[in-house]
Amino acid sequence: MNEVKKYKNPFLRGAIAASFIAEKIQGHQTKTDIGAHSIFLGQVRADVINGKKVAAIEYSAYEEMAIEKMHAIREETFSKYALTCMHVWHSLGNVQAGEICLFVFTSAPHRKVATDACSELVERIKAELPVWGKELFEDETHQWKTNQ
Amino acid sequence: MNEVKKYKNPFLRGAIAASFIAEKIQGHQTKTDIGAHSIFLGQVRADVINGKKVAAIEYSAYEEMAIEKMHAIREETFSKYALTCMHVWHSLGNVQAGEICLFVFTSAPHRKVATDACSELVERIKAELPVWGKELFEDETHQWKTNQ
Amino acid sequence: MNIIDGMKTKVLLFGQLAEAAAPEMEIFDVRDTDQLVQEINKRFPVLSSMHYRIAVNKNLITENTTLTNATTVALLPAFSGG
Amino acid sequence: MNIIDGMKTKVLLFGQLAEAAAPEMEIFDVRDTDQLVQEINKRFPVLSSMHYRIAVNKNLITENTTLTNATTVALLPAFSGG
Repeated sequence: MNEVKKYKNPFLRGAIAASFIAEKIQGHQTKTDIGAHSIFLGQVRADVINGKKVAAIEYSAYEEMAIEKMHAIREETFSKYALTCMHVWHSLGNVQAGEICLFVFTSAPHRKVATDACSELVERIKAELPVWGKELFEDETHQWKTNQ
Repeated sequence: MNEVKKYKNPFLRGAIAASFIAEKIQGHQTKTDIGAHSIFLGQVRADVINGKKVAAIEYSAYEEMAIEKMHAIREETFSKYALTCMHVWHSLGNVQAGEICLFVFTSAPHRKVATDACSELVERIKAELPVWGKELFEDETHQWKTNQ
Repeated sequence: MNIIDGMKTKVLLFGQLAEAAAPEMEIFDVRDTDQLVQEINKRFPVLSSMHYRIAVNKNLITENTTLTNATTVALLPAFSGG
Repeated sequence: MNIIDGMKTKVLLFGQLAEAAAPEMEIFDVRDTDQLVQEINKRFPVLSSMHYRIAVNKNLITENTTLTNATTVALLPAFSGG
């Protein structure tokens, strides 16, 4: 279990604030070999399902497995794409409709590498990380989210 | 010329601040039909060309034509992709190495629309907007930028 | 290790499985994942109709897998992060 | 309009063209873009070896185009925004 410690932990409690995103962008302005940043943000939609509106999603994860898997995805992505930087944050716990639950951030000298890597990361995160979303309706009932 | 007034102006003087980007992200949290944001940021690289390092890029544009062209690109992109929102900002004047000169921001209910539209916008902006970058070297000489 | 007597397997359940049954349990003296699933279904019949994948020590498995002592097995419904 | 006498065309130059010649100029009594380019090259011979596209009233043209009074012609080197 101690080995997990050395891996980056992509999880944050609650929503991802716009100010946090700004801070991470700002932090890359000293890296003057970067020419392109690609950012993906997942935002919780207030979907209406059978007449009931989603108020929030409550995320849970098998954190130890997810951290290891995210590490493997990170290594594979760095091998495949000539990226300068790659960062992923995913919310755990409650995220209200309109708030941000996923922040994927890739940077490279040129744009195609950054955008291709970002898109692939988003697909892999949704398909491969053991994370679950519970859609909480306004009437306090819920259903388990399914990814498309 | 008055017709130009009704079009959005994508140009900003100087670099695009991380705080400006955060403000625009924050502004979309009331739109709860959005599930995905795709953001592209162009950052000025401190390229070394024949031993001389780029300190900044000075951007100029044929603004009236660029504003009209950007309007056309916007209309065509909204026709082609089911986007909720689309925003583009481009710097004019001096942008130092490490600073951000281009901010393309698309939002949609689902991720593929947002990311495809964002990538296409970046390509079209670089190919079709009458904008020029003058690469200013640290020794105060310069060369005109060429896009790949 | 092939100590069967007193062998303990920790089982973690997630998402709708945790909700329907329990977030974790300990199962004793099962030799492989097929036996483990039979045992779990006896305790929580509701799980027998639910779909999930199984991870043994954080690795997804696709066929019956032998368990040794102090193994952690996780029952994972379809992922829905992001 | 086909008033040739006293007809004025405003010419805008950008990027390395503006740097090599002037950011703008007025050219009188030219009938079409080919004539305009000849006139400009007489004033600024350096431009004759430079590559650019031409926009007439903000629309890119690909062949010789007739000019009317109060037309704005722009000489545009390869774009390099972003």
